[in-house]
Amino acid sequence: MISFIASRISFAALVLLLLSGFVFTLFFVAPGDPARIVAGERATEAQVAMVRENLGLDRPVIEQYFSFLGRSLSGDLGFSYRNQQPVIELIKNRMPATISLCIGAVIMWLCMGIPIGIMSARHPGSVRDRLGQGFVLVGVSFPSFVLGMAALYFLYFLPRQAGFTLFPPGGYRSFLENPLIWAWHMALPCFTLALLSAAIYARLTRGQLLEILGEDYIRTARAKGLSERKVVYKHGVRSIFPPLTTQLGADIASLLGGALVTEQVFGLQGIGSLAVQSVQTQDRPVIIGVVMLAGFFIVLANLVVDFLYFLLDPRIRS
Amino acid sequence: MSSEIKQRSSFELTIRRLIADRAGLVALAFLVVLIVIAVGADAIAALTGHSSAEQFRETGLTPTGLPVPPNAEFVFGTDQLGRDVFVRLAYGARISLSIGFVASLLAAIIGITVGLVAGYFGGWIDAVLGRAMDLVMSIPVLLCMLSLVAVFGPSLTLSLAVIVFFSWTTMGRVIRGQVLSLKEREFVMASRSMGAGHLSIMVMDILPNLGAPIIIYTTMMVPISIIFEATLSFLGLGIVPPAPSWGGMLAEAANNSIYMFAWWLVLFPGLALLLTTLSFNILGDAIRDALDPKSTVKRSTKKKSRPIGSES
Amino acid sequence: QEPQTGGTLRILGTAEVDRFDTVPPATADTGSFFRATTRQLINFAASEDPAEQIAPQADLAASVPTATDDGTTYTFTLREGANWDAPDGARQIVADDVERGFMRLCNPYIPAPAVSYFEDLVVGFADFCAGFAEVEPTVEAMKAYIEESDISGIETPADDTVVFHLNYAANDFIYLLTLPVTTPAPVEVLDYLPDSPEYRENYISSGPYTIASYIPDTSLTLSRNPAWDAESDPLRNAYVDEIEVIAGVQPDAAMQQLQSGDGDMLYDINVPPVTVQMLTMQGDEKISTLAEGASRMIWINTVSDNNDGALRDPLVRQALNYAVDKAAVVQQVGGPEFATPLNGIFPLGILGHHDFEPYPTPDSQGDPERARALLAEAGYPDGLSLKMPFRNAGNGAAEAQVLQASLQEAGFEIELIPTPASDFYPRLITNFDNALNGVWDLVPSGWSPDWPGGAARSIFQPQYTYDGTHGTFNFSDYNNEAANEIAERALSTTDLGEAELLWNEVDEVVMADPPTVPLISQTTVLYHGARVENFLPYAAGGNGDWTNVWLNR
Amino acid sequence: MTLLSVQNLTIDIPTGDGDVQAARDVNFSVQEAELFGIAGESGSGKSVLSQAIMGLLPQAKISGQINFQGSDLLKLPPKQMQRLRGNRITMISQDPLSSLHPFYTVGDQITEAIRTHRETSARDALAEAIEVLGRVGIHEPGQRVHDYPHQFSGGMRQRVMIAMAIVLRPALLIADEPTTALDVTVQAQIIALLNEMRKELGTAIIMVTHDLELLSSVADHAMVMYAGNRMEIGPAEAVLRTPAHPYTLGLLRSSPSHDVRGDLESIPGQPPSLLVEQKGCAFAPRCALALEICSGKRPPLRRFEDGTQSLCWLENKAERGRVAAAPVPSDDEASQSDIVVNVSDVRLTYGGQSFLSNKPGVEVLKGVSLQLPRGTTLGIVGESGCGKSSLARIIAGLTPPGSGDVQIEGESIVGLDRRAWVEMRKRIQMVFQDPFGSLNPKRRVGSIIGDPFRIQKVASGIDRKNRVRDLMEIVGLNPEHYNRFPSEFSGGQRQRIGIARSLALNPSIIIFDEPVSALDVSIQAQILNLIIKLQRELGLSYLFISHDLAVVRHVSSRIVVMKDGQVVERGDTQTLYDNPQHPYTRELLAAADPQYRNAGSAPVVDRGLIA
Ligand SMILES: Nc1ncnc2c1ncn2[C@@H]1O[C@H](COP(=O)(O)OP(=O)(O)OP(=O)(O)O)[C@@H](O)[C@H]1O
Ligand SMILES: Nc1ncnc2c1ncn2[C@@H]1O[C@H](COP(=O)(O)OP(=O)(O)OP(=O)(O)O)[C@@H](O)[C@H]1O
Ligand SMILES: [Mg+2]
Ligand SMILES: [Mg+2]
Repeated sequence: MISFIASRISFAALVLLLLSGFVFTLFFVAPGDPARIVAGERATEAQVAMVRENLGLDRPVIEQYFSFLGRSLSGDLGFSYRNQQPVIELIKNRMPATISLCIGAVIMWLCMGIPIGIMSARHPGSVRDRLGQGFVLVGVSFPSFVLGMAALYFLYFLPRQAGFTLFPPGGYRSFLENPLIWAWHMALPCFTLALLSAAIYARLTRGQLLEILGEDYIRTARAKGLSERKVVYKHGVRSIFPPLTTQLGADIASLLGGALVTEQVFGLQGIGSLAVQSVQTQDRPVIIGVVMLAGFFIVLANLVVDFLYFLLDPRIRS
Repeated sequence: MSSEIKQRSSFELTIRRLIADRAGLVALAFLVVLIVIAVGADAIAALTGHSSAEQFRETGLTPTGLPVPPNAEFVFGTDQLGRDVFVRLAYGARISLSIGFVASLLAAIIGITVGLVAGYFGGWIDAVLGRAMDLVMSIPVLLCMLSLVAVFGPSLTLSLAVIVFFSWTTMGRVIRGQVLSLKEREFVMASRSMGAGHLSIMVMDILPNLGAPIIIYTTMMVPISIIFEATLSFLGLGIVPPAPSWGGMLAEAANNSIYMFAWWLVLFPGLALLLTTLSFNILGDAIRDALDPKSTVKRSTKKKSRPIGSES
Repeated sequence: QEPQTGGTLRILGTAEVDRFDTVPPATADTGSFFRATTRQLINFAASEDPAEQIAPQADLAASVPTATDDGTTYTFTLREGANWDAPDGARQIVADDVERGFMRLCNPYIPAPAVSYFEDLVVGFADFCAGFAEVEPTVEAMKAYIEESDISGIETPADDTVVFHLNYAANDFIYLLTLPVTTPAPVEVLDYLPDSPEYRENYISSGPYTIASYIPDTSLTLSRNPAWDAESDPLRNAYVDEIEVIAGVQPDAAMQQLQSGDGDMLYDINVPPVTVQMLTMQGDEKISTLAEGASRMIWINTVSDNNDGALRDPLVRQALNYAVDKAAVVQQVGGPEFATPLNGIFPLGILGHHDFEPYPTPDSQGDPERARALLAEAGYPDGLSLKMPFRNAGNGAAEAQVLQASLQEAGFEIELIPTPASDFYPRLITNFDNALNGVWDLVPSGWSPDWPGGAARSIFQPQYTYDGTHGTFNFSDYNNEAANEIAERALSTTDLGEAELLWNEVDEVVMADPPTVPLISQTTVLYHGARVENFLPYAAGGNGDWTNVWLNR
Repeated sequence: MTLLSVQNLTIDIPTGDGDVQAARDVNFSVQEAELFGIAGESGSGKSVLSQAIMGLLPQAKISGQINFQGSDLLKLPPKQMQRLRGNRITMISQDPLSSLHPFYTVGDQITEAIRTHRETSARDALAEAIEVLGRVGIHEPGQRVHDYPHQFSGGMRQRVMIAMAIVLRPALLIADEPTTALDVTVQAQIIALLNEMRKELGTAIIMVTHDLELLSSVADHAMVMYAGNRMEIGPAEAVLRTPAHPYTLGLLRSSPSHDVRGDLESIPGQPPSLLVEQKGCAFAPRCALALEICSGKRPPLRRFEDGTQSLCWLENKAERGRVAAAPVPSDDEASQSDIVVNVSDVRLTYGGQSFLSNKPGVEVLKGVSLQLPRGTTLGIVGESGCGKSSLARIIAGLTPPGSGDVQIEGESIVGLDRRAWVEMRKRIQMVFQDPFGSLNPKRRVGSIIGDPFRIQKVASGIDRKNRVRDLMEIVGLNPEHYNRFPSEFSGGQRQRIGIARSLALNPSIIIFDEPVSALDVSIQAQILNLIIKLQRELGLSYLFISHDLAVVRHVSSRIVVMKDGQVVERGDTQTLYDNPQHPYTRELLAAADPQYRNAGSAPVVDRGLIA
């Protein structure tokens, strides 16, 4: 186990190194000029050159990269070109929204996908099965920005025009301040994001459970005289957790992508919108910081997933 | 004679089961119609007399530049530039479907190759390829896409490349897993004992057994790619206007708040997207059921019986 | 209706207020923020009257002075009671603060682009800046330089008197002084790098509001500045108690919130034409317009060798001017309320604008035949293939496609190249190498003068003059000696009527050899929430004036 | 006293292709404390029958009566049936490896059974679970109760299943092939254990199996099923010593016996599809004694004095007695000096070499030597996991040995280059255990059998096709079926395909790795006959691996006994049987001989069960 964790951590380090190299090269391959953005569109060449020098952008790429690596090892990701805040600070400010969004969405999609999948697997081919699968399929059939905008339009704007408030217009409220308001604000974004993946989980659950319900040990459970409910939930559903966990690990990366769009639509100031903003303003230190952070989280989440898997499947444990 | 009939029975059975699945058949029919529309987009344009990029500033726009709703001239209405939404949808089908097909096909080919090689050879090759897949999966896709487009500018090729780059891993993992168990099967050992080389075993023995996951995952990947392109369009990273894609049309409707007024700009492309995705998913399910008779038996036996769980 | 005080004004934006410091380059939207927290010698009144919107008024200055010495000397008296919200309590703004403000403009850490307007104009400023450029960009070095140097053209004979000496007469100097970059600087700011986090933390306001809290990228809350004295400020009424600027709201979400009353005003969001038309149809009266002198045009690349240098031929450029359907562009942005076809370089609302049509077309809808004929005459009977990058954001794609459609009809094959907004100006267009190498042939572009009203200089100089060093917004180094000569006269005459005629002449001379295809004069459409009363457009902020609205509670 | 009586039970299972008639008009009864055996070929409906009794076939259409302790189980409301299930009637199934939930501890699964039917505290239930685990012979049950199933060996898992089945002292225990998946030695112990439970608790046991030898030694009554029909029923002794029905007789004759070598008398053909309505006797098409009437009319029930009843048109018992088998050619004729396979001191270790893990490898083969003279068969027996397959793979050249040498016809196969190795394939071939797994399901039989030609680039086109057809004829397949897929063949036919493929390149040596263990006795006999015939006609040399002594003995002239990666005994077949030297050989023989398996006299050695 320890060697496993060690290898995972070294892999994480490798991922981060490669990612940072990738992003760094990406922005140096192209002659994009953050200095011009900082100096202003109307600045003269001389002024731009001055800013370029101040930002250290005139130094050789390799040198910049290594000084960046050195600094980031000590936890310093540099300063935003845009508002000169430390990148770490910016990311820290943005974390709560993104974390709330992602965790909320994961919980929601599990709460939608798994029960629907179970229902479908228990009555395969039935009307309920088709309806359930159809519902979740609608979720994957639309790009998330359409879902988000529809949610805002129908659940915020129209009720508001009609004179009552169903959901807030977006924005993030701190959980620590008031968990209820937090939940109220997170409901629509989380739902939008969750709908994307709910289908995958519903189908995965359905397929796996159908398979498992045909296993010998399920017959054993029935032969014991257990109620059907217990057979399905205690013996059947328990067995789909390991594959679901694996899927979860694979979904983290796309989750962040979905969060990016969702944050945009719902005006959540999270990591995703920070990324969009930084790309739009060529705020290189922030982009690199965000990409590396995202990579770090994906690797970390996968580590957690592996660990969960380890806990969930006793066969691996020993 | 009977052997002649039976020769194809496995394939035949699959087709028979496929045809017996009504939902699957409807889905297939819809996709065929869609492909016909996509291929015949020029004909549709000729029929309506509207090309996809032509702007009807007189009849297709109000004097203040608002699009007009569906009417006799424009069956699906016009967009914010006074272009025929119906014609653009047809051309959009062309682009969206090509993106879907090409991206999924490329991703499938890469995924199959990598999965096959990794699973078959195992050892350090598997370790390296497996880590490579992990690495790709650890990359925040959209973020990198954003950066890439910021650097290279949006283009169809770039969108395709990115979609492919980030979606082959799913296929790769599935194939690898399957190959890991397939290569332990005795028929592989049997081939080996007859002196078959690696390539022969991979192509002749293992590949034919991967048909089901390949078809299923490729059909699933098509709508995912189409939607991915839509998201890219929304972020301004999609294909180059005035070429229409469904996602691009939705993104245009979304970006200028025009959807609050011109519902038809969201409804029709949205519907097209929804039906296409649904069709691919249903078709994928149908193919899976047809390829795997076990699941068909299971389903059809249980369909007729009362649910196992009911106790009252 | 009686004004009401109190309440929190909620401003919605996609991006945050980008600058707290007036020195580094800031977006035009930041003008609203500066209006609330800083004061300049001269400023504009918030008003619904287009004429009043662009009339310079005394702000810090007790009155608007007239030039002496043939227009080369301006003497200002500072208003009493105009205070800094200094750490040790309210402190009167003095003449040295005004000079210090100018000194910071050419700091070597992050200089103000607008410094170019003053460098040649103010006596001794160029020398000062040349010296400053040699200084290390550190707080200590810059502070030392500012403290021991002097701009000879800015005299401070008394605490309440500032005298500007100009190298030559400039009849728009008063307008220049409305720019936020001319904001005085208190002595404390020398201890921080411009707009650094420390600067923001120790913000010293001179306007009616000051910063109460700031969460980067998320929200900025302004509260009343205790050091501000209403008596000393003729332009700002400061009815609301607090102003909250919320970032990260997408345009259509923002519009929904405004219509629902969850938001009051917009920060960096343009009201989409469709929405305005919808609102107009619904009889919503919370719509107002503001002419800031913004215009759109197509720039023509006259320096590349593409098509064997076809675009260097004035005939081809004239053909382009005939080809474009300007009415379609107007329609595209929402109709005549939002824009009018433009035929010269000076848009509506700018001193120098006049109605003329050098390349007349029926109803401004373009004349493809005429264009084709000219093209053929120039030796391109089969038309030309041109690359046109466009800014892939907002209305950019729609506009590009409209242009493509009408140019196509006149025989110009247009290849559209979508370019991310972040890349369009900084990387693609302002980089002269790209023009030389023929990366683009045509490019739809826009320009707003740095200040409203008498801003012909701010349109002509950066775009249409070339003095040997490449100007950023003169995309293909256009230069016209005849026009330059007339412009010089227009700037130095003290007679504004004569100036106007001279500018008209400049316009005609330039358009005879057109480096651009002028498209439209734009009007900004403003919208606000239902609670907001006394919504008056403030020209330098491009939006309603935060300091003059009150909330209907 | 009658505990269970099944009357006129008919079971139809609806499927997509139509109704499967899995049981037809079946009658039998089981007394208290009795061991009732059900036998029959695969697919004859044994499992369906036992599941029907348990009420685990909700989707099936069932008619008739299942009377258990006075109530008809088929009419019982589901709730009440649920209460009986696992409590009064319990079940253990064939595969102990997959019948326990992998994610719950053994203790949890047993206590769950207890607490479903009885109000007890978790603690008491656990104590009870520990107690019952001890009773079924799990050592240190107090600790093992917290282990997960995967931490137990197959035999132990089956014991856990039994523990779970008897913990509530059921009146009836249905054991569906409880030992098929287990080693012979372990099998004997499980049977002994079941017998003991029967005596101790008075539980009646229905034992489903296709091992007739086993039944004849342990069962009180036996029932033989075929295609859903009860073909014969009666006292076990009578049914299995003097069968009345030709089918029972056929089954018995197909079993390789301990004292006769040579051709077995197999039942030709294969069982019918259950989807088709049966008109006459289901067995008629395969029956050597079939009369005209057999295929037209459903046979009547015949009763005989010894208590057996048979469903047959024959009025008398079918003939008993064996046809004298043709003797296997004596090995003495083969020159002992012509050794075609010479294995000397082969060792093999799995794992351990990698620098990533410092675990010591598992030494699977610890110095094995053997010789195979030309034209003879060498049998290799040993319990599961002793390294038989590993050895076979090394000899076949598929796995390089850790050390030692293998010579095929005098040529070492160790360290051959790729070309020589491929060339070597022509001399030595292998036939695998699993006829389902060793044929690529996605390829046509013709191309599977033609694979050796393709790979070795020997023949192509029409030539290849003709050769394949010839091969199919040799092994008794219809060459017309050239284009079918493997799934369209029965297990026995598939094994023929495998054999045909191995013959393609005219090898001199064939290694059989448990070629018949997945097949029914009747089919097994067909294949064994084929193997022997081919050897006779083509002069092949065989290495024959099996864990079934009877089978090995039937085909081999010499036998090697393996245990833990070592050869513990070797000798010619007869000598080895008559005078086993090594205690392990004796143990194997004892376990395989039904006489030893009767309760009481079973040599229950707890070897191997408790890890
Ligand atoms: N759930 C089911 N649905 C449809 N057909 C079934 C089902 N279960 C069993 N059958 C069919 O019923 C027949 C009898 O099967 P069963 O499992 O009882 O045979 P068996 O005698 O136990 O064979 P084996 O020795 O292989 O275990 C077979 O043809 C089988 O395919
Ligand atoms: N590829 C492998 N890697 C590691 N261990 C293996 C491998 N193959 C087999 N083993 C182990 O080697 C031992 C011998 O295996 P082998 O398959 O030779 O036994 P066997 O006698 O053929 O058993 P069976 O009767 O079950 O077929 C077993 O303990 C098995 O778990
Ligand atoms: Mg001075
Ligand atoms: Mg069975």
